[in-house]
Amino acid sequence: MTQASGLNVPGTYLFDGDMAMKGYALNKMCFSFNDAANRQAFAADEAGYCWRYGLNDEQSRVVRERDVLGLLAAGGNVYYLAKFAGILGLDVQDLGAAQTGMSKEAFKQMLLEAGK
Amino acid sequence: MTQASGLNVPGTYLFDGDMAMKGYALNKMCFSFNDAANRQAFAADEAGYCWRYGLNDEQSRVVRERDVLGLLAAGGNVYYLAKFAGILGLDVQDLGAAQTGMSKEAFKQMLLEAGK
Amino acid sequence: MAKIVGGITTSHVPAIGRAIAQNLQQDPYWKPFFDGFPPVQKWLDEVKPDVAIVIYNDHGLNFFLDKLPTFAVGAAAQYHNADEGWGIPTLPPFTGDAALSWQLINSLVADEFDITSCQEMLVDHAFSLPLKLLWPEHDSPPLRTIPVCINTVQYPLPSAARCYKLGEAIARAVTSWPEELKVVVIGSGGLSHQLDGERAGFINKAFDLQFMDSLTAAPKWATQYRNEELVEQTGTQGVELLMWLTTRAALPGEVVELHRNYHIPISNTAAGMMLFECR
Amino acid sequence: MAKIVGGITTSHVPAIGRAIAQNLQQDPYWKPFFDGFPPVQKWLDEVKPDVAIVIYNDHGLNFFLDKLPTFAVGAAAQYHNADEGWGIPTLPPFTGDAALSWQLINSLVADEFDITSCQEMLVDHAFSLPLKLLWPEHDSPPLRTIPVCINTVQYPLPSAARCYKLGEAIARAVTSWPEELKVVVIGSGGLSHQLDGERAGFINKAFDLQFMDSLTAAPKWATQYRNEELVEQTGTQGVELLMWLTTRAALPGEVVELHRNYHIPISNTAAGMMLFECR
Ligand SMILES: [Fe+3]
Ligand SMILES: [Fe+3]
Repeated sequence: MTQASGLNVPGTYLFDGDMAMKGYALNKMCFSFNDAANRQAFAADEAGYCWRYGLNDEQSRVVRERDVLGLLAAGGNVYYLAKFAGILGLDVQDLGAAQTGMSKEAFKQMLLEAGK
Repeated sequence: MTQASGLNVPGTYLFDGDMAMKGYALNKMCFSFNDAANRQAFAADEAGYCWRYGLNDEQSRVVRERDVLGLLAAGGNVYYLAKFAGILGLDVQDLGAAQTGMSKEAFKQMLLEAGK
Repeated sequence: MAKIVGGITTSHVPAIGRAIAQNLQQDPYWKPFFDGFPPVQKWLDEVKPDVAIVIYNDHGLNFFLDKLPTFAVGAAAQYHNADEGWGIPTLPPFTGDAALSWQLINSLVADEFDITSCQEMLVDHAFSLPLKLLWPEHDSPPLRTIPVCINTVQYPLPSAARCYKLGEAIARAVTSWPEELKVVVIGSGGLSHQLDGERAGFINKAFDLQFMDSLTAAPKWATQYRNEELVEQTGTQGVELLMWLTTRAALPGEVVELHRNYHIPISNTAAGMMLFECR
Repeated sequence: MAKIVGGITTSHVPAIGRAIAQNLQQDPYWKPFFDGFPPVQKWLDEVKPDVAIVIYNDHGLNFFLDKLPTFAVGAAAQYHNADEGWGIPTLPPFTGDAALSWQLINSLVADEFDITSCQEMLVDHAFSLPLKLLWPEHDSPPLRTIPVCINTVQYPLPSAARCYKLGEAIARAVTSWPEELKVVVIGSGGLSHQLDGERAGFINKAFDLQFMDSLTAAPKWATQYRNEELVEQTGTQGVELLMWLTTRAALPGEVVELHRNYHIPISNTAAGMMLFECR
């Protein structure tokens, strides 16, 4: 996917101005998860929390479905999404597996291979 | 007065790092006055409000005494102090008169003279 | 391609807002100030710019000392005004131009300006008053706006020379943008005034006039001065003339002065206004 | 005069904090990573620097997209750690050196770096983990610290060339400071890794090793690359190697590599570490 930034690396997206505009509400919500009280409020009422932060339908959907690639495509920034992943109890290898379509074991094996 | 900045103009102070360190609590309090609820809280309990913002004795004193030059010397920044002046109902010519030791009329006359 | 059609520089003080609210434009105290604007309003009415880049300094509304940028650029779809501490009624929101904002930010960072980008930003009287003075009939100005904020709150401020380079880089960013747009640059600040210290009330007419002349005859003239020297010459808040200098530097090509006004005092301030057209 | 005694670069990932908390340093998975540090700890114990300038990238703790600086410099007496969203216990505060912070800010702005100054600043794992790795016996490291934060969250990021110039300017700022101080520069980030997208898990050992070699043999080597090229070579988060490059650029005079470590993987990351001494 080619971006404003001119990057053309498969499976790799840069969070540039276009994405920043698209994802502002979603990222603002994820930024709020730095605060434990906000994490609890989200857990207690996901739909209401998304609504209060003004997420659009697509953003609400990918949040609801824990769709990692969808969250990125909807303008989510990896640094803020990491806080959402924390709520879900997912580590970076879970996320890697989900995005690559691998099993977690296969994903970890791929990382080990990179060291050889 | 010579400052870190190297300025040496009588009656003129630059808000540089030294002043910024000195005045942080005072300026943070004045910044809070952007919010009407905070202005009311200050009016209702000045001493408590200063204490909550961690003002030191000198800063609390110059706030209590509405000592404009003292507020500057205590690290107050003119842009934030302007919000405190607003609470007191003072305009910039009142402040000018207070700092120069002139009457307000004489201060305004001086400004008019500068235009000639 | 986007074109910079001209630049407008003006003083700002909160009292202007009160004078407008009270309809004092014809009051003897205010008339010499407000009379400066009709020719510029007329020019804007003819030129009809699509976007205004407003170069101003925040007075402690959007930025505090916990995160104080040297240069900040707005990148929002809308900018809101807010209570600055005096309880003055807030204004309707200003429409942004996020696409051109990002062009500015991308181009400026590529040119090694270390911008703070702001996808949300409260704008104060220094941003709103020039727009009200230039489009008095409109609650919100009839064009898109982009705030560019320069630190005058806390030293070190960027030097006059650095601000000049910023203006030149803004011109490069705009004129390389493919959209067909007419862009006006507005500089809000100065001229000589000092609010704080025993020298409060200091005004320097001779320097102000020399500075205004320089913007037409030799635009880089003021870059010879360190900020401490500008404070000595123009007062602690007179250094806001950096907004004028940046604005002038953002005007490419042949630049003609079409109009100016200068009056002392409004509030504690020497009030200036200039209109430049790019030919 | 203040002297820069050396530089230390290291990777950071939140999982390191968990490994420390659970005492996994001798665990087979973690041992090759933690084994890199004792020689550096010994060097620090001998050199005993007074101040650490920590060059790192914030991961969405202190800065949000409403006010996102390219370069931010802390100017506080203390820096607090805080919950980054995972509920990990927060650390005791880190002691600052506000006087040297202001020297940095004054000098950098004079050198036309458009710094955002921060008199309050929350510091995240990228700041705290290197200090914990270097001074494992101390709850809070036994020296003063100054955070220098570089934007890697939102493009445009500053270029490698700009970061290199920032490092050189930091060196000028420190070495012109009259106080008798030993300053160590710590760079926290990288090496190759990618957390997001279908290419998640990307690691590039060959490039990492070439980059590490370059810091000793030809420090400016990486400045030839645009950030998009660095992302292609090292992954979306591999671009955090800008912290290493800035750190290396901040080391004046003759620089000797005393130690290095490189191990794949910790978490999703190629973990590197280098120690440079200024002679
Ligand atoms: Fe002003
Ligand atoms: Fe990181």
